[in-house]
Amino acid sequence: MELQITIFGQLTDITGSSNIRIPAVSNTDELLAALKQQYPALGTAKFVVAVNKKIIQGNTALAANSSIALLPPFSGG
Amino acid sequence: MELQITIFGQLTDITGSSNIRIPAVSNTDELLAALKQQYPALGTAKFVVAVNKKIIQGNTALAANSSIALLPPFSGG
Amino acid sequence: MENLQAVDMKERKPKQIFVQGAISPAFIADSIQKHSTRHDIGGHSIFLGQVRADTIEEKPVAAIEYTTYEEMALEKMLEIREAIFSKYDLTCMHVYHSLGKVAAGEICLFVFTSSKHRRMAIDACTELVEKIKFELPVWGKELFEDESYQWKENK
Amino acid sequence: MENLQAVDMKERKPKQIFVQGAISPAFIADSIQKHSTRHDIGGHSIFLGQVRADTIEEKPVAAIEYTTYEEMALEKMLEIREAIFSKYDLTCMHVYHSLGKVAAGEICLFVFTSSKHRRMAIDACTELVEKIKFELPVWGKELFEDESYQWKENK
Repeated sequence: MELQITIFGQLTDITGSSNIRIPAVSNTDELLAALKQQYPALGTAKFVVAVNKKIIQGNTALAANSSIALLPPFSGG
Repeated sequence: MELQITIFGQLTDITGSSNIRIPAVSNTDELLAALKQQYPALGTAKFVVAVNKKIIQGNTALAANSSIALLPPFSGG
Repeated sequence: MENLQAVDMKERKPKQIFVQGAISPAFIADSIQKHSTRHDIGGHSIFLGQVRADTIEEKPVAAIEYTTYEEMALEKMLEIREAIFSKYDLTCMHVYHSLGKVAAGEICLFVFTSSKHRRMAIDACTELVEKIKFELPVWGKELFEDESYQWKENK
Repeated sequence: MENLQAVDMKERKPKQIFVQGAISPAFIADSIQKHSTRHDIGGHSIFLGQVRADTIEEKPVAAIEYTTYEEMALEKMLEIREAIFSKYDLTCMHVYHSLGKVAAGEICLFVFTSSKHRRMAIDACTELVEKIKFELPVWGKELFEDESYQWKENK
């Protein structure tokens, strides 16, 4: 089982891709730990995590079909 | 000698014309008294007096060549 | 544009703001287009006044007929322009006001400010609109379809 | 327009706001023109974001390339739309944001509010612009002429 994560904006400079996969984890704290191990530069990058199109507050459970996205600070307009 | 006075907006409903003449007076207090005698409805109308394109504050001297105008409340835009 | 305006301000030469009849959307588009050469602009703020068909004693307003004391209005507008330019860091400022008849649904006022940053453009535009409404000697006569009328009042 | 929007709100159906490339002045003129049939509108407020050629380390920005998380952005925009409609007495509200490349001097954001009275239109437009800048998942990449780039930051 893997989770698919969509990466936006300047974070793609770190991941090298706008879609990455990592071995399944059960919540966002585990997800962040795994991502920071794989991409150490994420440790200092500013971003929030969206699960099913909502920005999460605190640790959040993940399912196999959750839409997961990493969003750096917005800069539209 | 006469003074020429330009009338704007709803005040023309009172004077019937946008240009009126009255016998020369030496200041705006005398002017207002003369106008209110000739057009009693001006006594209750809201307006300010402009002399040489500036709204006057208090009694102001008039010369034969002063530009005099009666301005009701503005309603542009 | 900045240079022209700087010259205007130095010479204190009033600039024409009145146009006969309604202001067309095409004129507004042209005005926006002209600013594409100014690469220091980050935001434009535009206010458009549109003639509203208010119903007064069951009769809808068909048009507003605008008149002005033009010489005084243009001098006042120059004063307002100078005050706004000294208060806000603007790249450009444009004001157009209709004279004569403008039908319900048509545009009678076009206020346009541009700046490097959005807040300056927005705040300057907002203040300009208030000043134009309350300080410019312009009068609107609301015309009904039966040719009766009522003088407009600003709030 | 009001009816369509009322339906939209009831169904909570997100409305497309993204357009490919720059927003043309002609498109803005069309949008203004369409409101001439609405005789209850007294004022329109418009904000336009224009791509600025900031100079960073002596290189001017040639264009900004915008990307978005579209599904999330459209849901967020629906929330913002509902919040603004419930706070301000508006007749209409329109928002358009560019995606892809927009050259310096071109328009990338068009926010348009209309109301019976000017203050409602102006205040709603001002609040909308802030919400769009800080709450919509959209990213700008500032492209230099030598094909290097820098990610945009909003202030």
